[in-house]
Amino acid sequence: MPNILIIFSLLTPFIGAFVLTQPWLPEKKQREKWIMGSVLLTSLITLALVIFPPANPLKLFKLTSHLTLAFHVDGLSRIFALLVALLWPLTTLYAFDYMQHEGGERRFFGFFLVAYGIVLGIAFAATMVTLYLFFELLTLATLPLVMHKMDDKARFAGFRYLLYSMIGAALGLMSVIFLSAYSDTDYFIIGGILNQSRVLGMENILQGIFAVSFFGFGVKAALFPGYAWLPIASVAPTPVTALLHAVAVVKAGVFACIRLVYYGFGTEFLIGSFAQDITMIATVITIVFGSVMALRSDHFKRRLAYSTISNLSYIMFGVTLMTEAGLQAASLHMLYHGVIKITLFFCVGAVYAKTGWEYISRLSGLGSKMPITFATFTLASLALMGIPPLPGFWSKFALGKAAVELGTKIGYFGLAAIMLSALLTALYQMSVVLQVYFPTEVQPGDLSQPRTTHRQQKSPRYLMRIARAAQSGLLESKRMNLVLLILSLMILLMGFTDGPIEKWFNTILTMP
Amino acid sequence: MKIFKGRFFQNLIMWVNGDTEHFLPPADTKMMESPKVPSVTQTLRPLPTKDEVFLGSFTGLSIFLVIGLVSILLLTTYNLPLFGDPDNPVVNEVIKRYVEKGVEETGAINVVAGMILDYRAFDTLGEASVLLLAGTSVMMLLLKDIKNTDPEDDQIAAYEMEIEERNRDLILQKITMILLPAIILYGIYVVINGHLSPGGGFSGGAILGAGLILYASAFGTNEVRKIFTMKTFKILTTSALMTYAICKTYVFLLGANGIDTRIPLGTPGAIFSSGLIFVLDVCVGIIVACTMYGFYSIFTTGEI
Amino acid sequence: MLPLHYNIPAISILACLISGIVIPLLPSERAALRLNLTVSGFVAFLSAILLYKVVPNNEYFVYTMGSFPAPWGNELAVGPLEALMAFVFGLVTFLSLAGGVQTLFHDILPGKRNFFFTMLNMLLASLLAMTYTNDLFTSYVFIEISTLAACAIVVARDTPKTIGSTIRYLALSLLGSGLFLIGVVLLYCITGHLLMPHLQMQILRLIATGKYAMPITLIAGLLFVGIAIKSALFPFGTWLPMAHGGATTTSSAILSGLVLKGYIMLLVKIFYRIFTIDLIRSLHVTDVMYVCGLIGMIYGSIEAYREEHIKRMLAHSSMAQIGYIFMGLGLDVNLGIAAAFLQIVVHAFVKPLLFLSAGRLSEIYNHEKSSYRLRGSAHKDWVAGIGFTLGSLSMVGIPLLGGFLAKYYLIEAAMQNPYKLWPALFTLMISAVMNALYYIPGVIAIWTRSELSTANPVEHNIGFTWIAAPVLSIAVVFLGVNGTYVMEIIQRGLALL
Amino acid sequence: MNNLLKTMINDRFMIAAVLLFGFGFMNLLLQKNLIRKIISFNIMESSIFLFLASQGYINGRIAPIIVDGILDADVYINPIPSGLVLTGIVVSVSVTAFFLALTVRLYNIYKTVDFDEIMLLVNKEAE
Repeated sequence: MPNILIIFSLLTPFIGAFVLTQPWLPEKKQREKWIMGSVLLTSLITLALVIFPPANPLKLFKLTSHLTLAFHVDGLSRIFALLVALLWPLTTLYAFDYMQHEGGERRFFGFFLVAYGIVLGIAFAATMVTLYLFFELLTLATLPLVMHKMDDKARFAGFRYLLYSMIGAALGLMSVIFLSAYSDTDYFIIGGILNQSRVLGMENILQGIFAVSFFGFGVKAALFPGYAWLPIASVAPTPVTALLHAVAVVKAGVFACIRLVYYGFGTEFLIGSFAQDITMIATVITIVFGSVMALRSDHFKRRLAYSTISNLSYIMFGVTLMTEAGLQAASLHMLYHGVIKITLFFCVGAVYAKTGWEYISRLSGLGSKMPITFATFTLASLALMGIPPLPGFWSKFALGKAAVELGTKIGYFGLAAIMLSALLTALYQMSVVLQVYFPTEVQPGDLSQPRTTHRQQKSPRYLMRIARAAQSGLLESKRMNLVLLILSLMILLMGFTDGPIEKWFNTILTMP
Repeated sequence: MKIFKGRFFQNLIMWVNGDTEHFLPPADTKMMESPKVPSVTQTLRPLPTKDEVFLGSFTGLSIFLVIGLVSILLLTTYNLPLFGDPDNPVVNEVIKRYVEKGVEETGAINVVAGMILDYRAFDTLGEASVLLLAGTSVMMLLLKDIKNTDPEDDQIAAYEMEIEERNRDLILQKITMILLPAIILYGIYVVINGHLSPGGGFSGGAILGAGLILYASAFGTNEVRKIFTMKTFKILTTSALMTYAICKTYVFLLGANGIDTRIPLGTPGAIFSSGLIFVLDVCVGIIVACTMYGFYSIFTTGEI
Repeated sequence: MLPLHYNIPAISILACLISGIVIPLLPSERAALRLNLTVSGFVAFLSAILLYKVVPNNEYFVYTMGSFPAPWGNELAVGPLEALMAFVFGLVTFLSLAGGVQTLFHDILPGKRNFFFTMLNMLLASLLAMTYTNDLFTSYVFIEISTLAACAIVVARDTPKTIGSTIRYLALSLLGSGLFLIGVVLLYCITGHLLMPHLQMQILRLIATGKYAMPITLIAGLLFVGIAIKSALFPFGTWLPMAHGGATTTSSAILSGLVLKGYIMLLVKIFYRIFTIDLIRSLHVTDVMYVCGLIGMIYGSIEAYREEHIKRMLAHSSMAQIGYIFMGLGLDVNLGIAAAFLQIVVHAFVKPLLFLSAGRLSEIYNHEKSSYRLRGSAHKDWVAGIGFTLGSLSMVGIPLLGGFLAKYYLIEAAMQNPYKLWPALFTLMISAVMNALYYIPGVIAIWTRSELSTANPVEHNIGFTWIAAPVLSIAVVFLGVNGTYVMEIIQRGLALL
Repeated sequence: MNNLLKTMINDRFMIAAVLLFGFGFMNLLLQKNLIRKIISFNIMESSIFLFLASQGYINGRIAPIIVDGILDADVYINPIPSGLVLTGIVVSVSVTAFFLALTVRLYNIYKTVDFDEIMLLVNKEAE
């Protein structure tokens, strides 16, 4: 594969978004075709790159002698790009139906496409400064998506998101600069790029910088002190919450942390240092904290957001193990959790789009009305809890194994936290499933008077659709169902083919 | 937001209209009633309360700052070279050349004139531009336009002018008639003797300007306007400055490139000597005189 | 005979002065405008040639004004850094004028526009003179010219608010130039010279003999404080937001973008060419600069965050950026000074871009200035919208734009001085986050559609849309991508200074 | 002590200049009346000129205007400070004029010359 293809995969979504913002496509159908076309084309190019990675990095230009803007497809990029390229078209398909009742589709899909290009940029970044550039751009591109509704709540969420992300990026910038100052090359190499002779005597400072930047990039991955934006940002439309806050944005944070640990500072330099301890403790805290908060919250999306926080820290825990097994387990969980969590969010979105309900306690008995949605939900919940042979089990297993192999105290603590969190996951996920299929004393919601936002109530078309759906007894739309089915198939498939996947990961991650 | 507009002369007019009416004939009451003078107390905005003003919040700081600065400066003065000591660091080769070769190189008997107009002429060019800038900025602020005048004010001004015209001070006028020629002559003397004796363009120009101001205050600006209008002002000032700048450009550029630019210097001590310095002195004199009078006229009437 | 390009500095200063003098005689303001544009473009063009000639050969030359050499006559001293600054000054003046002329004609009364153009030319002349001069007293004279001209172009708008802010600006400026003058006088007393190389010689001799140690400290302090007041360093910069925020767009752009930088250029020249940078460091002047710069960064950012009036917000942000520059100068490493100059150059392009775009946006929205009321304005003139966005992103520090590179070099410089690294690093981070918090919401606001954004199309502004905004935007991107070239020029220039 | 006194008497112009400077500076900061502020500014500038001019004087020498063709540097005082003072005076006059013009405009608008009051009123002014 010629490496110039990377540029095409990055530019296609931008071009798509540009055309979309122009008044050239007046018809809704045309627009949908155009969007889907751009997304599919990008995914195809990306998949081609993932399967046949180009050998040489693509160098664009040098900012300074230490800062180069360059792209490369290595093992980790391939995993992340695969995840993104698989899930983005599905989300697009899902969003067509979902966004009908939100409005502002042109703007939404414009930024949606741009965000795709930027996430791919993060995936293919070959140097720290490229990563940082796309990291910043990701914040800027997703901010309008978070603030989509432009009401007070959305604006507050957007401001919070901006604040946290900018602090994170600023802290991350430190490592960009320090890495460029203390290394000879700035291309990522597994094992780290620090020049050991120059580091001598500066170890503590550099490890401190590492810890600070880890927390900085970790803000996007909702690591402990910087998690607060994620639950609030769930005011965004569900495709955004699902894709950006369960997959793209948060996984980009994790991805950046992996780059920082394994490809930037290097495990050899960090392992056993105080920086490892601090970061690992933070991940352990986040694992437990996220699960507990998820159990506490009644808001459906927020519960999943807290669950995301907890699960992301599984990955981060794997990252902070700083062993090869840790990296492998982390990337495995990155892939599996991405698929599982997006499925869960889509189920929530389906419920919200059709009924307008946000709280779990109101969902009693909805299972029969939305059979496919909740079947998928149950499957995904089981996978998230870690029931073998579903994928969640394998990744947690790998994580646990890696932790035991490391053999430090905090490692065992982490293992315990994962166990505890698995239990809590069972509690908070199964309570929903039970609520849905076996209604409690609380009356099931009155379908003829859905709880909706002000704007939706005004739309007669929406009310009519609700009424018709209530008559027929089914509340699901075809395209959404299709997406959910594809995703559940993927979950099952991944569960059964875990062996080959792990082997593939092993080969590509150890490849230079 | 210009509800409270008014003029600087309101106080004057109130005094004019007041009880102690000593120079208007009592029969002429019509003129007194025509303009409506707003009372100053009405136009004042309500004073801000104490809380809003940070009155005196910086007083202590300022006093502390000033006392500190002054004591440091006094200490420094103690450490500085002694007053009037011939061995001071300032007495060095720079002065030696100015004094010993000045006449030969610049043709000016007055070493200071030679220094500011030839050796360090770039500074002086800047200085002349400052004058132009000051004139321009004052005109920018005070020349009459729709923003800083209103019809009522114009009425008041016309009224005031009327009073002034009628009550020209005879003593002042007579004295002016005697003094003015002498002042103007003296000013011209100082200007064109700048390279020979103390004085020069700046001082001479100031004297000329003062003469013009005296004339204007004795006979009214309208009288001056017969010979000296806005147009004259602009043309005189800019062309003098222009001459100055072009002469200096010529000298700077050619001099720097090592081409001999020497205008014939003439006999040192004669009036028409010292080359460009004489011309420059005259230019500076014109600029200063015009600017001085310009300030006076704009400040009093808002136009030249 | 000198090489021809040696004449460029003198020619550019004199051209500006002479055109400033001619303008009152011109019949119409259009002619004045054209003359002004021509002169500033001419200066930029000549300076570019000078830059092209000077940089490859590492030339640093002294140009006598007139036929009298060093200690007797006035001199200009020119090197790569000076040429670069002159180029920036000329170019940005040209662009600010071209871009803001429509607002200018709205803000200033017909009879007084020619005065404004005179001021503008004089301001450019004074900036060039401050950059090039090799003579301390000349720099004082031109500081005064720039003070008067700067105040005048603020007050040209002639609203009660601008007059009030100008009087404050003038009072503080006079304080600054008074202190500067005392410094010059004292320096003359102990050395007997006014030209920089000779001053340096004398000062080094005095330092070696240990004489007048205390006056030298005081002089360094006075010169620094005098200039710091004028360049709006933190505790002295309170005059800036009102004056810069209230002026007409062109004035704001030039004042924020250039005038402050002219003083800093002069300060650096004084430090290098009179005191030598080692002496300044041993006198702890750099420490003061460093601390004031840090506080200024935070203070300016906080004030900008609290401000709603869009131009005053930009002015507050200028104060923060001045803090960056002084922090860089105060880092005690040579790279820090170079980084500060890169920041100067970047800010000289970014801030006018922001001011002009904001001015254009408010112009198409009935001259509204509150950032809330500008909602959706970018849809009416997307060039202005993109200009504002680019400028904001550069301020936030997105890679590929100028602001990032300046920040990068500042941190890299800070890394060379372990004692000053951490405060600098954290303050930079805080300031960057604050920048994002007040610029990004503004960007989102102007791009969010509102009722006004679909109203009638607006009249075109050719100067802004086709000249100022594109060139400034390209400059910002160019500095972000190829900033190393500029950095190289700066470092060469500093080495020769 | 004697030495200090001697120096003080010898440097009387400089000391007077510094004291005047302090006086002007303090008034510039503390006076509320704009006209008084301008006057104090002028005092401040004049004190600097006094200082500068006093630096030019050398005991027993005469003004630098060549008399009888004597071209000896030991006869005349230092001409440079005189030239600098001249420049300084012109600058100070110009600035004073501008300052006064601003004051006049502000007085016309607000009917007061109290600086604090003016600043308050200006701050309240709508854009």
